[in-house]
Amino acid sequence: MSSTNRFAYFPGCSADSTGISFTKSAEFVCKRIGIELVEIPDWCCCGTSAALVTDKNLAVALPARSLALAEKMDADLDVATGCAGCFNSLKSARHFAKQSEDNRAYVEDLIDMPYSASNDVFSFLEIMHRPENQELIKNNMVTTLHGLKVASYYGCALVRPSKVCEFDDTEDPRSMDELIELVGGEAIDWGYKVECCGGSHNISDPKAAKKLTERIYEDAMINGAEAIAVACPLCFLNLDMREKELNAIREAEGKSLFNIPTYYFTELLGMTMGGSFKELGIDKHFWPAEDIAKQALSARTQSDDTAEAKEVAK
Amino acid sequence: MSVVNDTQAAASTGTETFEPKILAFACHWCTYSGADLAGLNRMSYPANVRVLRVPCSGRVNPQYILTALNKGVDGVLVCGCHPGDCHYVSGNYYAKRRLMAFRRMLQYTGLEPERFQVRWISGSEAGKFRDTVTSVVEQVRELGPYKPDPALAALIDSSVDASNPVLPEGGEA
Amino acid sequence: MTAIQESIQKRAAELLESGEVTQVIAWTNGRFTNQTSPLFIQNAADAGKIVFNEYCVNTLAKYVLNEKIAGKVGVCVRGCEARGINRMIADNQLKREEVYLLGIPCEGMKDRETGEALDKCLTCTHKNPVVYDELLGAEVTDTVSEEIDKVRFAQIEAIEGMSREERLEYFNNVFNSCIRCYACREVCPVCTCRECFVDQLRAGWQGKQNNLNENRFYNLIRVFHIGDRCVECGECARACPMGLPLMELNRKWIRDLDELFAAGEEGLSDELDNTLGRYKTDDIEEFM
Amino acid sequence: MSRVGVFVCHCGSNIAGTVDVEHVAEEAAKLPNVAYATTNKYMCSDPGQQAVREAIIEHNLDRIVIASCSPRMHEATFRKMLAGTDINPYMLEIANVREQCSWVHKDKDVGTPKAIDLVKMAVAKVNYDAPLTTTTIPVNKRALIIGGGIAGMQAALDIADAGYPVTIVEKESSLGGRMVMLDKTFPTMDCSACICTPKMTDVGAHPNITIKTLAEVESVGGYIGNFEVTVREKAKYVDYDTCTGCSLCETKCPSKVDSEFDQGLAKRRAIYRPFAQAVPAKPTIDAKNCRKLIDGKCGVCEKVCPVGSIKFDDEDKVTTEVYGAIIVAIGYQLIDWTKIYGEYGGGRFKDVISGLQFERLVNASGPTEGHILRPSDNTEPKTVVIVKCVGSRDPEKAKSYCSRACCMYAAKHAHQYLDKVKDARCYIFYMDIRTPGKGYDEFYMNTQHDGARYIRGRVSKIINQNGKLICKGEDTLLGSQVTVEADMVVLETAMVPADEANQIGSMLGITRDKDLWLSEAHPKLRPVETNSGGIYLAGTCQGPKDIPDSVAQASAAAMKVAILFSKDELESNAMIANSNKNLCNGCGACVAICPYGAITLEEITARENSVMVTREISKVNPGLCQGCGACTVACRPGAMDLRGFTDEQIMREVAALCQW
Repeated sequence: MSSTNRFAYFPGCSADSTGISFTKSAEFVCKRIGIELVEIPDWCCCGTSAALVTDKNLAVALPARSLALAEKMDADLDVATGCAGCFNSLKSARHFAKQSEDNRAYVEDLIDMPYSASNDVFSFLEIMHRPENQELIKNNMVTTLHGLKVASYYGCALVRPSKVCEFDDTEDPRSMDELIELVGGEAIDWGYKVECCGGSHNISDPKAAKKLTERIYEDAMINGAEAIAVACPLCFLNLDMREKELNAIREAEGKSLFNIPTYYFTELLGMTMGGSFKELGIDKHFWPAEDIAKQALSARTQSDDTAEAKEVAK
Repeated sequence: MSVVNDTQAAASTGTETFEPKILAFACHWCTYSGADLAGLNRMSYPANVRVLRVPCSGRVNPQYILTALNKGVDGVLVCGCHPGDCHYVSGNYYAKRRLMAFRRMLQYTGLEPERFQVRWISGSEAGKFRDTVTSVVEQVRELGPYKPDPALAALIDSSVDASNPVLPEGGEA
Repeated sequence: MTAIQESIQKRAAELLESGEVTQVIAWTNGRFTNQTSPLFIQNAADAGKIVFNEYCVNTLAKYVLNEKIAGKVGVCVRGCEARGINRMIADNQLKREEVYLLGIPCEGMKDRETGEALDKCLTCTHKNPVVYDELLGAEVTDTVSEEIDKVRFAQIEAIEGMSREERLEYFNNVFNSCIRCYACREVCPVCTCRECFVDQLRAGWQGKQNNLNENRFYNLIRVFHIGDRCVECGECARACPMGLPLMELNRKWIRDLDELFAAGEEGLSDELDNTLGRYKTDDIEEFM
Repeated sequence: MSRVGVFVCHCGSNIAGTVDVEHVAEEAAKLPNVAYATTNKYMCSDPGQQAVREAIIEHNLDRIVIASCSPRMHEATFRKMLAGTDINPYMLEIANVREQCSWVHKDKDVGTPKAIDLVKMAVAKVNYDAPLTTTTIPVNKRALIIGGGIAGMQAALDIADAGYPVTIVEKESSLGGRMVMLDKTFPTMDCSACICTPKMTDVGAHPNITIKTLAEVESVGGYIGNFEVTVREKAKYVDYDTCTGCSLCETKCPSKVDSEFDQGLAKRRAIYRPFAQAVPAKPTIDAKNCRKLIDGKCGVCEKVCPVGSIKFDDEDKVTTEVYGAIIVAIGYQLIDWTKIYGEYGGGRFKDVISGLQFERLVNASGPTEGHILRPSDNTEPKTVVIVKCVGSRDPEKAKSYCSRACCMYAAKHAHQYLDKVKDARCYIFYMDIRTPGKGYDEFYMNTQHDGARYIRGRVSKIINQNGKLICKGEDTLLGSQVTVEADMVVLETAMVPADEANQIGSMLGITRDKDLWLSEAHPKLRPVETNSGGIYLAGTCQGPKDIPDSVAQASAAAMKVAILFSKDELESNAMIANSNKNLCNGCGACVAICPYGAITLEEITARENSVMVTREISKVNPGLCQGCGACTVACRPGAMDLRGFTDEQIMREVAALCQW
């Protein structure tokens, strides 16, 4: 594992489309704190869950090819990626190759390229959560989230399975919460951190998927969240894009409506480092996200002030 | 006279079937009492086996096995308690490791695997003792006498003479 | 190599001068071309005699045992010596503080007569010393080939491929050729008994006759005694005046223990942890 | 030249039927060093034994071979007989010509030659027999018990009642252990405190028992009969000699901290007794929370104490004493589920509690005076979910073993809850129900009749929403997902070894299994002994157990100690390992291999080749060696040998079989 802040970068298919806000905000934060990302030349689809259900070999070969290309580019660099799906595919392929010499040879055979599996794969969340990077983030902050109540949502792929991901607690991850608190937000305690967002069901059984998404919003609301933070373009899409649809259904059912914008955690970090909403891609959300962000950054409510006054008094 | 004279003479003339001589190391707590039980139950097994009692299979030095073979035994059997049942907790586990490696070495250098065998036989397994002894005797009989050194075989045969024993001055007393 | 030779000379002189060690063990030129022999010096002035070239075939580890009584010994250690030193410490024959280890990376030595790489160096798995006080020269970066185990065990596999009768004949020939000079024992860093079993007449382990039976007994029990400790320095086979392939016996034991009980390589640490001196309750079972 | 006497037994016709015993004796007489050979109808009978005694004198014999039944039968008999003669009892070998010869062969043609061979081997061996003596080890008839829970107390009472002094070392400030924290005991539902505290009082009042509380064992040396044990008693800051236990100090102390005894559900003072019936019934000061000891301000207890027992300058007391036997009864603790089960909230939800916390909640002298109330808001929970096997049978996250008692106490909790709270619902998520014990299954069935609903499956997630604990899990019998909205969740957590288990195990040479439970000497036949002589196990330190099993084991361990103490001296085994210091090169292989820790390395300085050399050699402790001989094979130089089964003897037996 390289300890430097230089990584081979795997953008993934959503980087320039649905996940553009993640890309913009992550690149912004990286630049500010000095993380250098070198894009892997000729990277290809990571395979994600689609390959996994199609063909086991494909599910290994696709990510392994990009990893091998990264190794070819610079054998000393670990691989970084934003998307949790990409992270899981890449990490799983490497994990498979690391299991035994036979496995590694099998992978090489599949992709017809040399692959040593020596370099690790990290998500942006894990990279930014490293103590030294937390220090850098702190040093680059120009303002704080002023106690914005954020529910950190990790989704399915970042921490599971634990033997592959080797990152954070599978059932109660804390890394995003800690980053939120680092930049002055209040990470609320809630129950749906790692529950399914329903993503894949949206194609096959949209009705079931809505329920899965709805319960996430519901629990966040009950626990007083003003915003949800995510670290995955797919989670983001499922929450951000569906909120309006969910509200329509809820309105018909006579239930209270949601008003919780979803942010990439990098957007929240970027905000406190002085990034403009445009720079960070916050203007590109489906559910309007700028107002609450503005409030958090500037306006100080009475209670916040007293809270800080108490802190000072201590 | 002794049975050894008879059998080896017979083997060399080829007029009778060869009767192998088998040395069995048996641990006091399990196999030896299993063998006693076989007697108590009046089981019957070939008389070719001589049991040498040791406290534990962990006491059996591989050097004994090679010595026995060199001195004219046709096959060696080492028996102890089943792993996990050792009276001394761990003796048979050590024995297992040593004897497994040593047995592979003997086979590697050309010994027939049947001539040196190891079995776990508990104090209640009289039947297993009988069956093991019977099968080892059969297997070794099939193989014929062990002649570790053809040049020496004649020498060993001639030394088998009870009236002219080779015994050093004995006793520590 | 000349650079290493100079470093050894310089450090040997310094160590002797400062009194840090009372003696340095290294190599010097022998009587014949391309021949070296072990060198024992007590004076800094003699450091110039030290030679390090591609014919330093002797593994020096065992010499330390006789010499340490006079005081701390400085000794050159390559991969093979270092593992021997570790093993002697593990066996409580030596204390780490009794030696000062001049680490030397080594790419392998050559046979004086043929000019070819030495047999024992072809199967070397540790080209850099695994323990040292200081390292003279840069670590050998050419890592050990991943195929090394194929080379290491090639001969064993060939023998295992033979029929039983062929193996018997092969080893009977080996044992018949043994003259029981015990050179293999004398050079072995693992053979550290005060009195070897072959010399214990009273117990009567080993007969004095030189015949196939007794020779087989000696060779097989030698391996039983060192098998789970062998550091694969290959000195036994190199020292054998009859040129017997003794490592084929050692390596059989080493590989079996590794396959059966995950023994790994010996001499990589100085802790006592003999494969035959421990067990697991779920050890492989083949007796029943 | 030795003079061997060979005696061949007819055993009526048992031997003589298939072995020509006269011929065996004739052949035996020809063997080297055999001075006399004869037969006898029954060797083991009085006349048979008398014949041997007479022959010893008449033929000046110095060692004996008896060809008869198995040595497992009469070796001891003949040894005893020799003890009455001039010959050392160990100058004896038995040729087993009955069980392993006459009884397994059908006719004399086969039996006789084999019997002759067996006699040859015995004669060859007896020639190398050496007189062996046992040494005696004095026994200090004082027992040390580590741990003052129910097992430790039971063992202490039994040993003390047998008349021997006992010292209990307890790390807490009172006896009682876990049991006294429990509310009721299954399946009889008698009050735990009502049956535990009388025992505590008995222990406290017993003239033969000394109690050291807030104490721990620092070091142990020596061996069976002679353990040198150093104990540190931590400072209590209260003079127990003068304190009357009036507890005035406790009521006045201003510092309040979470009570360990009440599992954090209530507060205690800085000067405190963990619970009202504590034994000794005297308080201690918790230095970490005492204002006087922290910054010198306060001292209220000192002012109010009517007898002046408060000693702020109290210090730890370290004593070293000799004990003959040690019983380890350090018990268990519950697994810290908060670090492992994030899905259950990882300790963040106040109303997700452990089974032991529930015990305190339901206890009449507990924080809620026996009313079952949610810790978060003190309301009565109307729905309770009980989750079993939290940490047990879960090799992926925690322990692979079954904790044995949880099935029963889960049923007990359900029963107590349904009994105390009206209109209550109780769901129990379980994997299997294991109720082996008298009245156990009936108890479980009754709980079902009480209305407890058993759901076969694990809870996968607990979500805290609107003050409800939403438990999601699977009903594996229905094959469907279930969600229960609970007010409170009780986790029946796994038993794991006490924190001290590893340290105490290594200090006393007791092996630990993969989970760090202390290992008994034999899983079936020696369940309370350890591999170290004189050290025994009682209670849950050996593995999960319920109370009756712990008590039974404690009494068994006490019995073992009483047996040991019934003798003034211990006779060591005569046939033990022995190291030849000239051959030993001190490699330590034997030390590593000995299962009894009987071998140590010892430094000697001796002249060698005119130089003084200091080196290490191995030394066998005759009190600990059991004579297995595993060390002898590990010893390459052959320095380690086993008396009675020496290398030389075995080699001669082999040679006799082949070459005579």
